[in-house]
Amino acid sequence: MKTVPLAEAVAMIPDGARLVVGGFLSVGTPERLMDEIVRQEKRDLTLIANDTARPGVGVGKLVDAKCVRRVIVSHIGTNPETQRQMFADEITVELVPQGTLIERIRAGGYGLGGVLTPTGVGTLVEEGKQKIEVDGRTYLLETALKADFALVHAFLADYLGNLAYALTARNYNPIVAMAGETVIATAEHIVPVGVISPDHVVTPAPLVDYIVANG
Amino acid sequence: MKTVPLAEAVAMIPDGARLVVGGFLSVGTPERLMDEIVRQEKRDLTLIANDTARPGVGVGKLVDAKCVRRVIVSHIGTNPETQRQMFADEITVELVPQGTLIERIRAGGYGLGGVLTPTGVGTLVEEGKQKIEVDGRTYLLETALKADFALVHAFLADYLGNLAYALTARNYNPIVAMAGETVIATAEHIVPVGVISPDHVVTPAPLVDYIVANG
Amino acid sequence: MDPQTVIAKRIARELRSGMLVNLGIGIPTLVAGYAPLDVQVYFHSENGLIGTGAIPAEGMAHPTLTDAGGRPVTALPGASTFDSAISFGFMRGGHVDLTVLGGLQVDQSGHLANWMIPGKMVPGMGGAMDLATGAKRVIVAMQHTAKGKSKIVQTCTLPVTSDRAVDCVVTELALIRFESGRAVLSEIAPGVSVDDVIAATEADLVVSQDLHQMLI
Amino acid sequence: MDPQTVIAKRIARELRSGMLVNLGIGIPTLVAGYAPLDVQVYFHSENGLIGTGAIPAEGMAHPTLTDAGGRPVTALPGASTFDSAISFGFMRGGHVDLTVLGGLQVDQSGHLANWMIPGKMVPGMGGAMDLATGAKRVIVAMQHTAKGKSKIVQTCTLPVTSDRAVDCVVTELALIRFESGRAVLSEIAPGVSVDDVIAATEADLVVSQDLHQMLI
Repeated sequence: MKTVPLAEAVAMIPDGARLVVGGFLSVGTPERLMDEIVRQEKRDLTLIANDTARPGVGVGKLVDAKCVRRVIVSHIGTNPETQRQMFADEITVELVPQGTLIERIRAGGYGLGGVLTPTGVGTLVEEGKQKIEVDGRTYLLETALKADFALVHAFLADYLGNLAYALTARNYNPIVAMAGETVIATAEHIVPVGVISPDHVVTPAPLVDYIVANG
Repeated sequence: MKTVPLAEAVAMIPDGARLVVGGFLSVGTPERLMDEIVRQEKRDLTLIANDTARPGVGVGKLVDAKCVRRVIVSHIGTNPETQRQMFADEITVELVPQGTLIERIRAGGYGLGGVLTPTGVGTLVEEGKQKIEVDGRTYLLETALKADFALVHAFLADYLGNLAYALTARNYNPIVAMAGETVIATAEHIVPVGVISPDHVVTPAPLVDYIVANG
Repeated sequence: MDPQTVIAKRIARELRSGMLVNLGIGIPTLVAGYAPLDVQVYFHSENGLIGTGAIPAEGMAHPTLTDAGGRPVTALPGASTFDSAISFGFMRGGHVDLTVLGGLQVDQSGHLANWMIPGKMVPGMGGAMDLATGAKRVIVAMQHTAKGKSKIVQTCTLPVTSDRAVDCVVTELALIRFESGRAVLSEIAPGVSVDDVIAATEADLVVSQDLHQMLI
Repeated sequence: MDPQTVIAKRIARELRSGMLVNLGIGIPTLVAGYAPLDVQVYFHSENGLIGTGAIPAEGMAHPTLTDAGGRPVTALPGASTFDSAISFGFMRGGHVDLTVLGGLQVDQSGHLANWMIPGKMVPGMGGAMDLATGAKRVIVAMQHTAKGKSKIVQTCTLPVTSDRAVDCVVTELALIRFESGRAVLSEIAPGVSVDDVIAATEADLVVSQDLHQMLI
C-alpha cells in the first residue's frame, strides 16, 4: 500500500477506464475522488455502481460533468440528468437488478465466472442470457464484472490499508474493493495499525493499493 | 429467536437430517451440540462441513459415534476414522475443493442456484459436471447446497440472537448460518443487546432460530 | 379513512414478532406506522441495515445511517449493518419473511409489474426484482384503480418484475390472494360490496368461500 | 545444507514487501523462516487470517487463533480475520500474490499433482485446487526425486491439482520454470551440474540461455 495525494491518485486513471465505485445513493461514495475526477476532466469512463445518485452528489458528479460514457447500475430513477443523457444517446445505461449486480461484481473479485440467479427469469432481464436448470428450477447465468479501478470510501483506514466502514456507508464498498485491478481508498480517519481489531477489519490491507492522504 | 436448553435444541434434529456445521479442524465448531448429538444417538445424518476434524473433537465426534452416513467435505486427511469408515463402506465421502464448498453453501443460503468456478477444471473434480465457457475461459458449474439444520458457534450472542465470532473461529460459521432451514447457535458469551455494535454483528439476529442456553 | 391508510392498516395486521420485513417505497412505507404495539418486527433496508428505526429527530440524523431511499433513519437496539451482497442474500435467499411492494399492475395469476413503463418511466429495477423473486412472502400494496382503470388485470401489459406470483394484493377495496394461478377475492373493505370489487377489477375473480370483511 | 533448507532459502528470495503469500504445509512452511529481515510480507492462512505470525510462546496460544493446519499461531499487528468465502475469494480471485505448494509430481508443461494417490492416499484436496488455480503465482517446493525416481515427469501419472501450469518448481538441485508448455532449467544449486539435473529428471528440460547458479 502507498499513501498518495489526491491529484496523484486520480492521475493514474486514464480516459476510457472502467471504474467500480462504492456507495448507495452517494452514501459511502468517495466524494473527494469524484470531485478530482471532474477537476481532471476524465472522459469516456465506464462506471459500475449501484445507482447514479443525484445530480451534484456521489457518482452523480461524474454524470453531470460528462466524464462517463457508459453506466452499469441498478437504478437511475433518482438522477434526471442520467435519464436526459440516456434519451439523448450521450450515455449508455445497462440496468441490472441490484442483487445480481452486487453478485456480478463479487464474482469478478472472487475469481468466479458468474452465478446462477432466479432474479430476472421471465422478465426483460433474461434477454440474451443463458438459462440453466438446477434441481428443476430455472436460473439466469449472470457473468462476472471487473474493473480497472475500484474506488472505495471507508470510515477508518489504518497505516497499512486495513479498512472498516460505518453503518450503511458499507454497502458496495467491501465487494468493490475485491473487484478492481487497482484499488484506491479514501477514509474519514487514518489511524495507527491496531486501532481496528482483526475481527473488525472488513477490507484486509493487502487488497488496497493506494490510500488517499487526508487534507 | 428462542433460547432453548441443549437437549431440547438437539431433540429437534431427526435421524437422517442434513446438517451444515461451522468450524475448521474443530476450531469454531459448536462442541456442545456435537456432544449432545452423540448422547442422543442420532443416526444417518448427512454432514456438510469443511473437514471431519480429528477423532474426539469437533464433527469428528459424530464420525466416531457413527451418527453420520454421508459427509460432504473438502478434507478427511486429519481423521483416520473417517478414512476407515470410508474404506469399510460405512460412510460416503464426497470431496469438494474448499473454495467450491464454501461457495456452494453460500449459494444455498443466498438463493443462488450455483456458481461458475475455474477450480477443478481439468481434474477429477470435473466429472459429471457441466462446463460453461465465459469470455473464453472454462468454468465448472457448481450447484447450491442447503441443509435442514445449520449449527454454528459464536464468540458473542446477544439476547436477540445477533452473533459475532472470534479470530479464526469465524471461518464457515457466518456462511453456514445462512444455509440452514433451522439455525441453532451456541456462544461463548451471551450478552445484552447493544454489546455488539451494529457494524460488528456478523450474523444478524433474524437468521438465528435458537440460541442454546449456557450452562 | 383515505385509501392509503386502509391499505397500510390492513397489511400491518400481517406483522408478527420476530419477522424480518422489507417495505418498498410509497404506500408500503406507511405500514410501519401501523404495526401493533406488542409486535416487534425487524425492518430490513436493502442498502444494508436490519433494525431500521423511525426518522431521526431534528439534528440527530447521521450521514451514514440511511434507508434504501437514501433518507436519514435511526437504528433500533440490536440493529446490524452489512454489505450489499449479504443484504441481497437475505432477500434472494428467503430470509426476508415478508416484503410489501408497490405495484403498477398485478395480473390474475399474481404477476407483479412495478418497475417500468416502456418509453415513459425507466428508473431501473433496483432491488424490486430480487425482493419479488426471493422474499418468503410478497404482498402488493396499491390502489385498486388508476385514472379509473383497474390495476388488477387479466395479463400484465407492463413488463413484469418476476415470474413468481405474489401472495396477495391489498387495495382500498379488497384483499385478493393468488392461489394456483387464480385470483381469489378473500376480504372486502368496510362499506364495499363484492359487486363493487368485481366492477372495479379487470381480472377474473373467484370469490372465496371464506370471504369476510377486511379488519383494519 | 539439507535439501529442504536449500529449497526454502531459494524460495524466500522471491518474497517482496507488501506481498500476500500463502504457504502450504511441509517444505513451504519453512519458507517463512528465511524471509529477508527487511521484507514485510503478509502471510495468509486459508482458514481466515491475514497477518499470520510465528508459533506462540508457551502458554500464549489461543484456541481461536490457528493456521490452516489447526495449529496455534500468533497474529502480527495489522492482522485481519474473515470468513472462508472471503478467504477463498482472495485465493481464487488472484489476490494472493504468491503461493508455495508441496508436490508429488510436476510434469513438463507445469501441471502439479499434489492431492491424492489413488487407492493409497485420499485425504481430499482441501484448499490446494483453489490455490493452484487462482493465486497470482504458484511455486512448487519439493525434493527432486522420491525413492530414486524423478518427481518432475513427462506427464503426471497422479491426478492433477489444476489445469493451470505452475510458474516454477524449486528442488534441492534446480529451479525449473514453465514457459509456454516447456520446462526451462533456469538455475542450478551450488555444486550441481546441468548433467546432474538432466540425469535426475524424467521431463525433457530446455536449458535456459540465462542459466545461472541458484542463490541461497
